[in-house]
Amino acid sequence: MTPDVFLFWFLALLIVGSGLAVLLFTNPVYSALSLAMTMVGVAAIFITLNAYFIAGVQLIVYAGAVMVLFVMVIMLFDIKSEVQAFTSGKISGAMKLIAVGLLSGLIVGGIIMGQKSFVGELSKDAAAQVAEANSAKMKRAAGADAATKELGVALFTKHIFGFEALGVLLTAIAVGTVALARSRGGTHAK
Amino acid sequence: MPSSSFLTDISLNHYLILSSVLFVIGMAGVLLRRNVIVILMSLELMLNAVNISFIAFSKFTQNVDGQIMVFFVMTIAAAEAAVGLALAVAIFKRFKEVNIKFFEHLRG
Amino acid sequence: MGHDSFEITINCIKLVLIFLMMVQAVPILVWVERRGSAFIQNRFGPNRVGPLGLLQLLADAVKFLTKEDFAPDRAIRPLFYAAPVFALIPATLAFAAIPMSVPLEIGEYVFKIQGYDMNVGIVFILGVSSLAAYTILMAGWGSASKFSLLGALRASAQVISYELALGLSIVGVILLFGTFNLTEMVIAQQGPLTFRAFGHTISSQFLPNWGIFYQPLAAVIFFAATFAESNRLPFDLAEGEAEIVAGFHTEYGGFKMLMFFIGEYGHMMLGSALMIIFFFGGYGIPGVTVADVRQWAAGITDSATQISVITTLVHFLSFMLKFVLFLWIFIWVRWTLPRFRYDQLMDLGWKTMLPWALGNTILTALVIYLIS
Amino acid sequence: MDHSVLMAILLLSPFIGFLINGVRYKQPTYKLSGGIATAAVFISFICSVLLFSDLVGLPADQRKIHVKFFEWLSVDKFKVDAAFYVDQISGIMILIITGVGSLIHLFSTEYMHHDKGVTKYFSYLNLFVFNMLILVLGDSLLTMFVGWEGVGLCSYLLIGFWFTDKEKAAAGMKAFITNRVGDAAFLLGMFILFSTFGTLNIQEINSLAPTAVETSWLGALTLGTMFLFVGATGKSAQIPLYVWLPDAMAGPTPVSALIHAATMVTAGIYMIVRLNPIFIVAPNTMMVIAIIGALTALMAASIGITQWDIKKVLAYSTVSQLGYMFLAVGVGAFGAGLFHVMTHAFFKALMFLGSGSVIHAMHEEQDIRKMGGLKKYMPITHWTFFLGWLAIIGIPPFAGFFSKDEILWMSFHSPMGSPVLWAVGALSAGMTAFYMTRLMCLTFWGKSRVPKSVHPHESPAMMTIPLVVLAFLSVVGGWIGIPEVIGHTFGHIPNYLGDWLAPVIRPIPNLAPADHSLEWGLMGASFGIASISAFVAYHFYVKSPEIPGKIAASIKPVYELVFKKYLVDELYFKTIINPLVEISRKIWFYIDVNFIDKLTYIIADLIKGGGGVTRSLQTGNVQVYAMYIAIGLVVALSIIIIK
Repeated sequence: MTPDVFLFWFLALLIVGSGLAVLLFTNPVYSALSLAMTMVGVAAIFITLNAYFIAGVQLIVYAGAVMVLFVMVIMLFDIKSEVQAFTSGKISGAMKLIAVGLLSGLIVGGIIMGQKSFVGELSKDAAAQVAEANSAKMKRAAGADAATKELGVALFTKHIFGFEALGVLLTAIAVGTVALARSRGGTHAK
Repeated sequence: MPSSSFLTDISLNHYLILSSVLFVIGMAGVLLRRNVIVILMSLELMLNAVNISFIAFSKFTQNVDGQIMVFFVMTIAAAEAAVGLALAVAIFKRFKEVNIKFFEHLRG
Repeated sequence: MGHDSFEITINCIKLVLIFLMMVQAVPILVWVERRGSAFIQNRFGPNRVGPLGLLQLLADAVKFLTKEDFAPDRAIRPLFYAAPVFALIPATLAFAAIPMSVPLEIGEYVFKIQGYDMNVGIVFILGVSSLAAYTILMAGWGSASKFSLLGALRASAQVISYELALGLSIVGVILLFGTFNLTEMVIAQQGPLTFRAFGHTISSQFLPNWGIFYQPLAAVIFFAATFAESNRLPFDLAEGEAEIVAGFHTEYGGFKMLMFFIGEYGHMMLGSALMIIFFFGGYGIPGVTVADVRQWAAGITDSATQISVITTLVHFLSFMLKFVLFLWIFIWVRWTLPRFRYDQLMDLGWKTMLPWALGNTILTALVIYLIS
Repeated sequence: MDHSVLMAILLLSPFIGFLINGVRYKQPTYKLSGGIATAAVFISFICSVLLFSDLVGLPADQRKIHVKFFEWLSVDKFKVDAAFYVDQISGIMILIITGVGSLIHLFSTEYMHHDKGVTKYFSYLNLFVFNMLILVLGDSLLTMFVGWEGVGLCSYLLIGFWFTDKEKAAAGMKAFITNRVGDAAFLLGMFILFSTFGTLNIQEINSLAPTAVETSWLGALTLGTMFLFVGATGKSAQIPLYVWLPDAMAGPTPVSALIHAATMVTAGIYMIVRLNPIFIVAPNTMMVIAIIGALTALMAASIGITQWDIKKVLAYSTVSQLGYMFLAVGVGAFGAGLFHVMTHAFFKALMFLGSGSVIHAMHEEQDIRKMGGLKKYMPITHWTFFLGWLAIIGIPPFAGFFSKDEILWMSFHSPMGSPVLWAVGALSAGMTAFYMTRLMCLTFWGKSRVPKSVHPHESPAMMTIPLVVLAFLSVVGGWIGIPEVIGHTFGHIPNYLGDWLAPVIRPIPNLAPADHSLEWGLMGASFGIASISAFVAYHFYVKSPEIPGKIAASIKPVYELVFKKYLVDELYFKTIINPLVEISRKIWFYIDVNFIDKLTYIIADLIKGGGGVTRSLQTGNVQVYAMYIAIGLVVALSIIIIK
């Protein structure tokens, strides 16, 4: 077992475990902290996939900012443990569980069955590429730096419209959030 | 497929399955949890799951566009979290409650 | 496989060494701080245990270790106990990415005096250090105390706010050196101060080629923001004694308290190190390049290994000198400046530093675009 | 000035007046409102005069001013322009409308001064003038129809002007509904003409009109003109659709003068005159028109003898005179018909305004049994009314004599006419003389029967000036159409009107040369009948007032029948309105309530029930909605994988 393989399984277990913890903890604080853990794990997975820059951004944006916000809000609300963490209703609950289970089964099944089609072709190519990447292991560092540059170039040329649109979106969001935060409970306010 | 190669050969499928499992966990959270904030967190989980598959595709197709999409998804996720939390705070201020059961004012 | 396992072993050893170094530096820093504060405040400070009170470190360590380990009755124990442990992680992880000297070459092996070398080092350091907010929040929440929670909320809000200014001030530096890699940054800062514009080159014999001469505004903002990031005066609202006792670590005592100390000093060290690398030439020596040093070492000995060792040691010394200087500035500021009010803190972060950092970024980008 | 500008001002001036008064309709400022309205119509009058003088300046065969503003409708080959034209016929009409109109506006200013809705009244009046001008000037039947409907609307609004009185509101409704019947026929006529000629443009229709006479009863032209004539009977109050006009006297008296005497009710005659080339080739229609006109003249005159309400008498007189006009056009004497339209406009407007003056003086009293001897109280009104009386009963040389005599002569002389028609016409002329004299006697002469509480007085100048002007016109108005026989006898006085209209009127085919001695004889006969009737009436109602009562008692059944207007209204109610109401009620109950309503209720219940079922899906719980999405995802994925 190579370190890469070990790393993948370790991180996969970490991610799935902490993801389940988000779902299962009845205390929202624990859920939030588990989610933060998941985020860090995902960042690590990004690193194993050579997406260094995205990994760093994942840490800064998700783990560093978004999740901190979540935790702060939960702490502000002062909710310790919930009496009813999960939805009641046997039929709807069962339906939800069935839907979720079927969905996971379908996706995983689809991925495995789909090897012959798109994903399969991709895997063959990917195998060759992985081999190539392994042989050129020493060059990986330089390649990664170039990847960051390539990322920037693509972002500001090919995807410039999306970038600008996101800028507009963020501005709108900032204004809206401030407006919401300043309100005293929405339209019901006196 | 033989289990030994499944354990040792990490292919695109492994990442995709990891991604889908995480996605489904997030979805279960959205469907089953009652706390508005936990639901928002589960949404973040789903977005992260999608990000994993984006990055995996990006790596295995040697295409940087996948990373760009992740960049966009992150931005939108951050925005969504900001608005969602602001709403949650506003609702909490008003009702002193974050249980989603209490917000069924649009019941038909 | 064999090569990989050797690499992994060396890396682990390096990480352990760096961690130990950080942990060991803390008692010294505590002593410096206590003596320094006494010096600044015209007192004696600890001077009974050992020469100059140096053994006070040991006495403190013993005291911390032997104190009763207690938790408040209604504390949330998992969080309460986990928080101090987590406090060490971000600073250590980030500090491991700091290049402290030129690589050591022994035979065919090249050892980087650095926990690990990452091409996107800066992004990684920022990302990891932003995790510090969790420590504070966990501690504040887990203590089940009003003061703790208030302190934690203050601290995390402050950290998030100043992260923006911090990150934006670094963007100028990144644009200037054209890399995320810390080592490359250090290399770029060697030699005399040299401006290249429109095909002309202007160089100064007296000044080193340091970032501070290109990015003075970024340096000021970055330095101020590191104070806020490490929750030190004048930004230590999280533990404003007059208002909330001791902030998020009100309920902590003994060894757990010490771990928070280590975390805080770790951040301080990280800030100092980054300050040096971005703006003060890293391990470089003013007026002398690495090649000069190597040539000088070759005059002493013939062994390539010895030359390498000497070169590495000299640069490490240079790094340490600067490092200690900045740490002293941290302590100096702490005992000199008063604390901000909370609204002033937020105003400074959002309304002053953020716009200036933004302006600096735009200006830098513009200038680089125009002269290249 | 450019003709299009003149035309625009002519048309828009009353419309702008309507808008101004319309937006300030609650203001009770009678002087300002009346001033605006009168000025608006007077400006139109000036434009009419200018246009008319331009028309006179043109050579006789090119007398036409055509102005096209824009293309109004364009559907395939069907094109209608917003275009208007003035020719010999419409030139006379616009002078009458705006001239008499402005006098009546002036009169109204004083007459309506006590009314709270005075501004609203003037805005309606201006709107009427605008629509009437469109009717008269429109160059296509559709444009004319717009005006036709517009004046109907204004008529309705003004008859029901005091709508708080239920009877008056009902009178307005009656006028409107009766007119609808006529309008429907008018539309049918338009359709037939369009399918025949492929155009609705009046000039084109006239130029396309065949020269051959159509003898079939079911020919396109006969049917088309017949329908148009039915439309005209509605607007111009002929048998069988005349019933609304006497009731229309519920409106303010100046309105009766303007709309229900001088202008709107003559629209039917005007329409026929304007389309004379196609009417002349449909002799069957012409015959029907002549017979209907003669019968209407006789019947209305006979009813007029028995009425006690001053305005009702004048209303039946109007119906009778309109019958005369139809008699004229029915025998092909279009020029005589138009001539009578003009003279009638003068003297009937005069008499209505005079009656208005009397009513005003009598404090809204309209019953002539409570009047009498008003001569000494209101001299100007009396003398002007007197001149109008002379004009209507046909005393030479007053206006009515010439026009009425020409009609009677033509009804005898024209190949489409007959001695019977002449006899009926002469008889109704005699009746006219009788009841007008009766009105004169009972109102102004003889002993005063005015109640003690009422103190009659002469009306102010604003009301008397229009009376004087109209009286003058009633005296001299007929001189422009002096018949050839008289002109020939008294030197060479030309028949200005006849010459003027000649280019646009098709001559009556096979018209024999006039026998002057016969014409003199007939003229003498009709004059004799009229004067004898007048004398008898004077004797009955001034000298020995008890005789009429005795006569009435001796022929009681006949008198009752006539007094009750031949029970036409009752007949209509019994045969048309009541069955219609009954059938409608049945239809309402069986089709509307039991079928359509039930159907909609069933549909509504179905939707409601379905909504109730689907409503349970709308739990308001976000998570359930998310579950639907998940289920959808599962289904979609299964389909993809199975494929």
